[in-house]
Amino acid sequence: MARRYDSRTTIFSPEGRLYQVEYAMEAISHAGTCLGILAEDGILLAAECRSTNKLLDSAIPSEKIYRLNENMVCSVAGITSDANVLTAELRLIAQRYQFSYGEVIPCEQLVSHLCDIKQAYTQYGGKRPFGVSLLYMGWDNKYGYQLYQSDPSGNYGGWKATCIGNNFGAAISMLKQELADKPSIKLEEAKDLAVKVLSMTLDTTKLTPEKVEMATLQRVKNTTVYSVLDKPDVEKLIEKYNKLQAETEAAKKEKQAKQPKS
Amino acid sequence: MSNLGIEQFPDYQVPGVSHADFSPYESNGGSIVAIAGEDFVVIAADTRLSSGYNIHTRKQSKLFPLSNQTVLASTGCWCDTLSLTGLMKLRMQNYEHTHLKTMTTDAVAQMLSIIMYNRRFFPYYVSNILAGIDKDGKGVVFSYDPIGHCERATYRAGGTAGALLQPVLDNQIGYKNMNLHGEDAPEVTKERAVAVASDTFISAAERDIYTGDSVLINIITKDGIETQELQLRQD
Amino acid sequence: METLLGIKGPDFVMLAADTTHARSIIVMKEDQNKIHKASDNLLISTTGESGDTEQFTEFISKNIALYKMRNGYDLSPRAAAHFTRKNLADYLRSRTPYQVFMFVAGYDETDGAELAFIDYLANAKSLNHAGHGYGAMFCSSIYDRYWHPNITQDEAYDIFKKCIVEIQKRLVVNLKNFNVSVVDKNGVRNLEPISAQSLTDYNASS
Amino acid sequence: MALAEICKISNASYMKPTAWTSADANEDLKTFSCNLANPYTLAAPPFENPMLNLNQIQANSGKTGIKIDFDHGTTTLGFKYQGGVILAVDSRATGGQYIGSQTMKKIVEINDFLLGTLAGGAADCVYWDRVLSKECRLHELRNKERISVAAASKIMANIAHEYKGMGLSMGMMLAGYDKRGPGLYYVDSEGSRTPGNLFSVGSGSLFAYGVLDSGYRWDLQDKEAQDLGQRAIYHATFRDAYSGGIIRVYHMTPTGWINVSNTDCMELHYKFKSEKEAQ
Amino acid sequence: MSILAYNGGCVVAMRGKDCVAIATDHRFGVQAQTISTDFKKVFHIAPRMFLGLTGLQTDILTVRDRLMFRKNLYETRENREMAPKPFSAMLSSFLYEHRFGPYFIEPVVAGLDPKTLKPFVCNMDLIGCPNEPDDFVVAGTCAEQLYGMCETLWKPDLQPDQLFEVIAQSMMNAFDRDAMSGWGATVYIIEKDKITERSLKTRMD
Repeated sequence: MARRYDSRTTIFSPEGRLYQVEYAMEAISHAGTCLGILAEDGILLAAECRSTNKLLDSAIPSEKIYRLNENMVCSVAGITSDANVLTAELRLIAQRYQFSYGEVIPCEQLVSHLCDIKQAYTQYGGKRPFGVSLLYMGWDNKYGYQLYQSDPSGNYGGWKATCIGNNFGAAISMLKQELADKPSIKLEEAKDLAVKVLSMTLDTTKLTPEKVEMATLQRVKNTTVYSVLDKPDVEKLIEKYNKLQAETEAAKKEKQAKQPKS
Repeated sequence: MSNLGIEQFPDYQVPGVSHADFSPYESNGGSIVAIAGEDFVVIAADTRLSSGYNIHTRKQSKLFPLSNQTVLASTGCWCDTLSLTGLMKLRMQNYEHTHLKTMTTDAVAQMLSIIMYNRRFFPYYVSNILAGIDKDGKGVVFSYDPIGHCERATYRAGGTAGALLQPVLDNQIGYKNMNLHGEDAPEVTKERAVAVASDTFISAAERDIYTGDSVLINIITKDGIETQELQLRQD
Repeated sequence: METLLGIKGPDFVMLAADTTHARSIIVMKEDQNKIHKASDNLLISTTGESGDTEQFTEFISKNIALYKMRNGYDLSPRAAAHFTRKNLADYLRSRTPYQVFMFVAGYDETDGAELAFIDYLANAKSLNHAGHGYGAMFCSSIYDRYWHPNITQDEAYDIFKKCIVEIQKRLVVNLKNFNVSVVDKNGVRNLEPISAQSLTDYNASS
Repeated sequence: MALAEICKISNASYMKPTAWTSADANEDLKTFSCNLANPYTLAAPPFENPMLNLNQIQANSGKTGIKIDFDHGTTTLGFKYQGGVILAVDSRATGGQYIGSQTMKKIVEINDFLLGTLAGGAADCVYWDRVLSKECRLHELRNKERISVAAASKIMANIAHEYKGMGLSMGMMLAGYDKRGPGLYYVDSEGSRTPGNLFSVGSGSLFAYGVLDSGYRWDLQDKEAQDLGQRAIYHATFRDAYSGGIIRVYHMTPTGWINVSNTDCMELHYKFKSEKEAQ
Repeated sequence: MSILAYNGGCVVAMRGKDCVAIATDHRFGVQAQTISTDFKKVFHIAPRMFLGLTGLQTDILTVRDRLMFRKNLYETRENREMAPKPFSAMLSSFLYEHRFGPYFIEPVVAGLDPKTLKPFVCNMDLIGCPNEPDDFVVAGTCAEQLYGMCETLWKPDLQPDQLFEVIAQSMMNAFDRDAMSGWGATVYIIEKDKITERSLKTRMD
């Protein structure tokens, strides 16, 4: 019954739903996971990178994390080709603002501007929406460190930590559980947390450095420093996580071993 | 000039045509430099005479020794230079016949200024530098603007590459913008003056198409004028 | 023949502008205010081609207000000046260039005070003190003489008095009255206008 | 010379076969440097509007490559006060944008009791000041007393008026001391002549006025007056592109003029700067 | 008074041994009047590259803003520092786009190639005709004076401190003979590992 309503992207179905947008969300939930965590001294974006084919030329720095301008970086989940179009548009928007006002664009304005464009695809023009959700991390002198997420509907929100892509629901509840009690965390803790969440959401059991891309953004001596963690650092984090995991495993087994006896 | 031309006949006015007015002057190029020391003065001029992009001659001296203590270097419109220097020689000859002594450099300088001002309303298109030994035996340089404003100086550049040469002289002879740590600028020696004059011409020949071929250098002291020549690039 | 003056202090910017509104040889109005409040931390003062001045000033002020409405916070004075210059430069090579001479002056906690001098070609420079119009040419040497980096608002007002005495003495056009406004951390304030009467007993050389 | 016959120019003066006689040479000499004998007679140009023509030639200097730029001097001031007359000038001569000289003497010493300042065309001012000093000397010889500043400025005004519209460019102040006390006149190439207490002439004058007016009082002491003049010219050199070099201050006293100082404006700039920082 | 001389100002750039130097005067004036004495016409475009612009000040600001626009996009897309050679090519095509309504500026590019560290200086006319000599380039209202000075003082393979001396003397003595430029000067010496910025004590008239 619903089939008849989904061919036209801009038509509501009787239940009041925009199928093309929902289908887009669905497509994204199968894509590689990306998560972002806001720490008090910086922000972190981590992404599961699925194309680990050895033959791939390593020229492109990363296909999940893109730099937008001096102060902002984004990570994408969904159809990569769509993502390239959107990141190019984001970069243009940022430069147009800098050209008009002579200063770097505040984070929220960049995100909201793109979302206006995304929303247009759900209301007129008859073209399908972009199958991409994005996470944005950035700094500006209005609100400091900020983490945003936007989805194909053109809706966006600011987050302390969030996740998009594969198993994003489980990841978000795990993040909520980890972060609920703490008012704020340090960037180092955020890195460990990211590895923990990622290893849980990834289908494959074992986490390897090739599969993970991680980047941080910090404000040092009033310049924004964006650094992509290279393989050895990711390796160290994973080992640290595995060791921690083994200990908790062992502790749990021991508790189980003690418990049945009593 | 313009009222002799086509403007008189309105019906010959053709819109869009740009009427090349008869210009009474022509720039025949060339550069001159003069540097005065304690008891000598060096005056140098290149020897290229050109008009537009053509070179008339590569060996035309622009130095006019008016007496054995005074040399006038003059570039610009060559016809004006010839008539002006001719007039100066004539007057100095007259002066010598009436006063039985050659005019001093200071007198020549003042006379040149008055003679140039005579043509205030149709000026000589020339850049003049007069160099010589003045009445107390010191080296002196006088520079002129086209209508005869005379100014006494210790060094001076003129002609088409004047703007290229003058700052170099300011720096190398006048020691401008140099931190002399208190003591005043060292006296310029004859060798240094000749060397700086030659170097400046070499630089000018690089960048100014109207300067080149060779440089004639006159060194004037109380015992007379000594001449040197320096080859420049000929392109 | 109008004149604008501007002085920037460590934490304020003070503007003065004459209030004569003349058309050809007639003084139409004597209380024309040429200093426009663009937002509560920004002043724009404009002189030049009649018509262009109001048009362009309002165009810029409305855009700055829109920015505040859309984003919830003000444009910083430096960004506002940059935005103004960019628009003027775009119009310069359009069919309808604006012939205006402007000051964009504002105060902002992060950037501090900002006085931007913009002329009709959209040449722009952030300055400590500046002037537009023939009258201002007499004042640049007075600024050089009396301005210093940590100047107070009273000292700035006194410098304006010296300048206006000089203008009223030397400029062929009679500019009787000047409005004075200041922008600092508590926003925009209009000060006592300086006119020929208020200067009668003022001794410039004291 | 058949062609000459046809054109009927064979017996014209310039076609004479005989060599140039000394009489002809003298004749030419007189015509080409007539102003040596009588300074008022300048060679007449072959067109009637020299100002228009000269401006036109200077205007299309880009096309023809003929760059005729006369030296222009640009900031001078003078004021009377209880201690006599102060004159202050800069020393930059510019031909177009090019700085011809930084050491020009813009105060012309006409005689011990008369000074002329130079603004506008340098050659014009210097030449006619030289003529004026001749006239003043003749006046002294004829009347056994020094010429008054009023009379001297009248001579200059008449000369300027004689050549009005021919393109002379002069804006000069004549300062002196005579039986009527200190005298200061402004004379310019339009022929206008007015006495006054305070003048500033040249493109840098706007900047000089700013400081001059806010510091000027009749009862200034000598040192104060000299410093005021010097400071006003310094501000002009700082703001005006066509002024600079050395600031020369002269003081006209009852016993003649004194050249008070010739200071490079670079020294002054850094002196005033450090004074202000010290405050 | 050509439009290129309306605001005045001058820039010179020189090549040295594994280093380049670029110097600018500080004047921002409108015809005869000096408005400000701290307008540097040289902009730090990339870690080892400077762009100097002389001519009409409004076009200096516009060209700088538009070039930063293009350079920022290039660098975010390529994720690497832009080299002087491609930057000059971009500048040249940018200027030629306005071939029949040009920006009234004379640009000077000076820098080291980020990879080969080869010194690079180049200047262009207002419609982008590039000129890349291996000694020095000049631009501004006192170009003639600068040519004279640079031609005389410059020598190949100057060490950074010698280069500083040569460029400082060239600039100061050149604009002391030009009414429209001067009022202070700044020299930037660009070496592979550091950039020294030194301002000069000059005449202020």
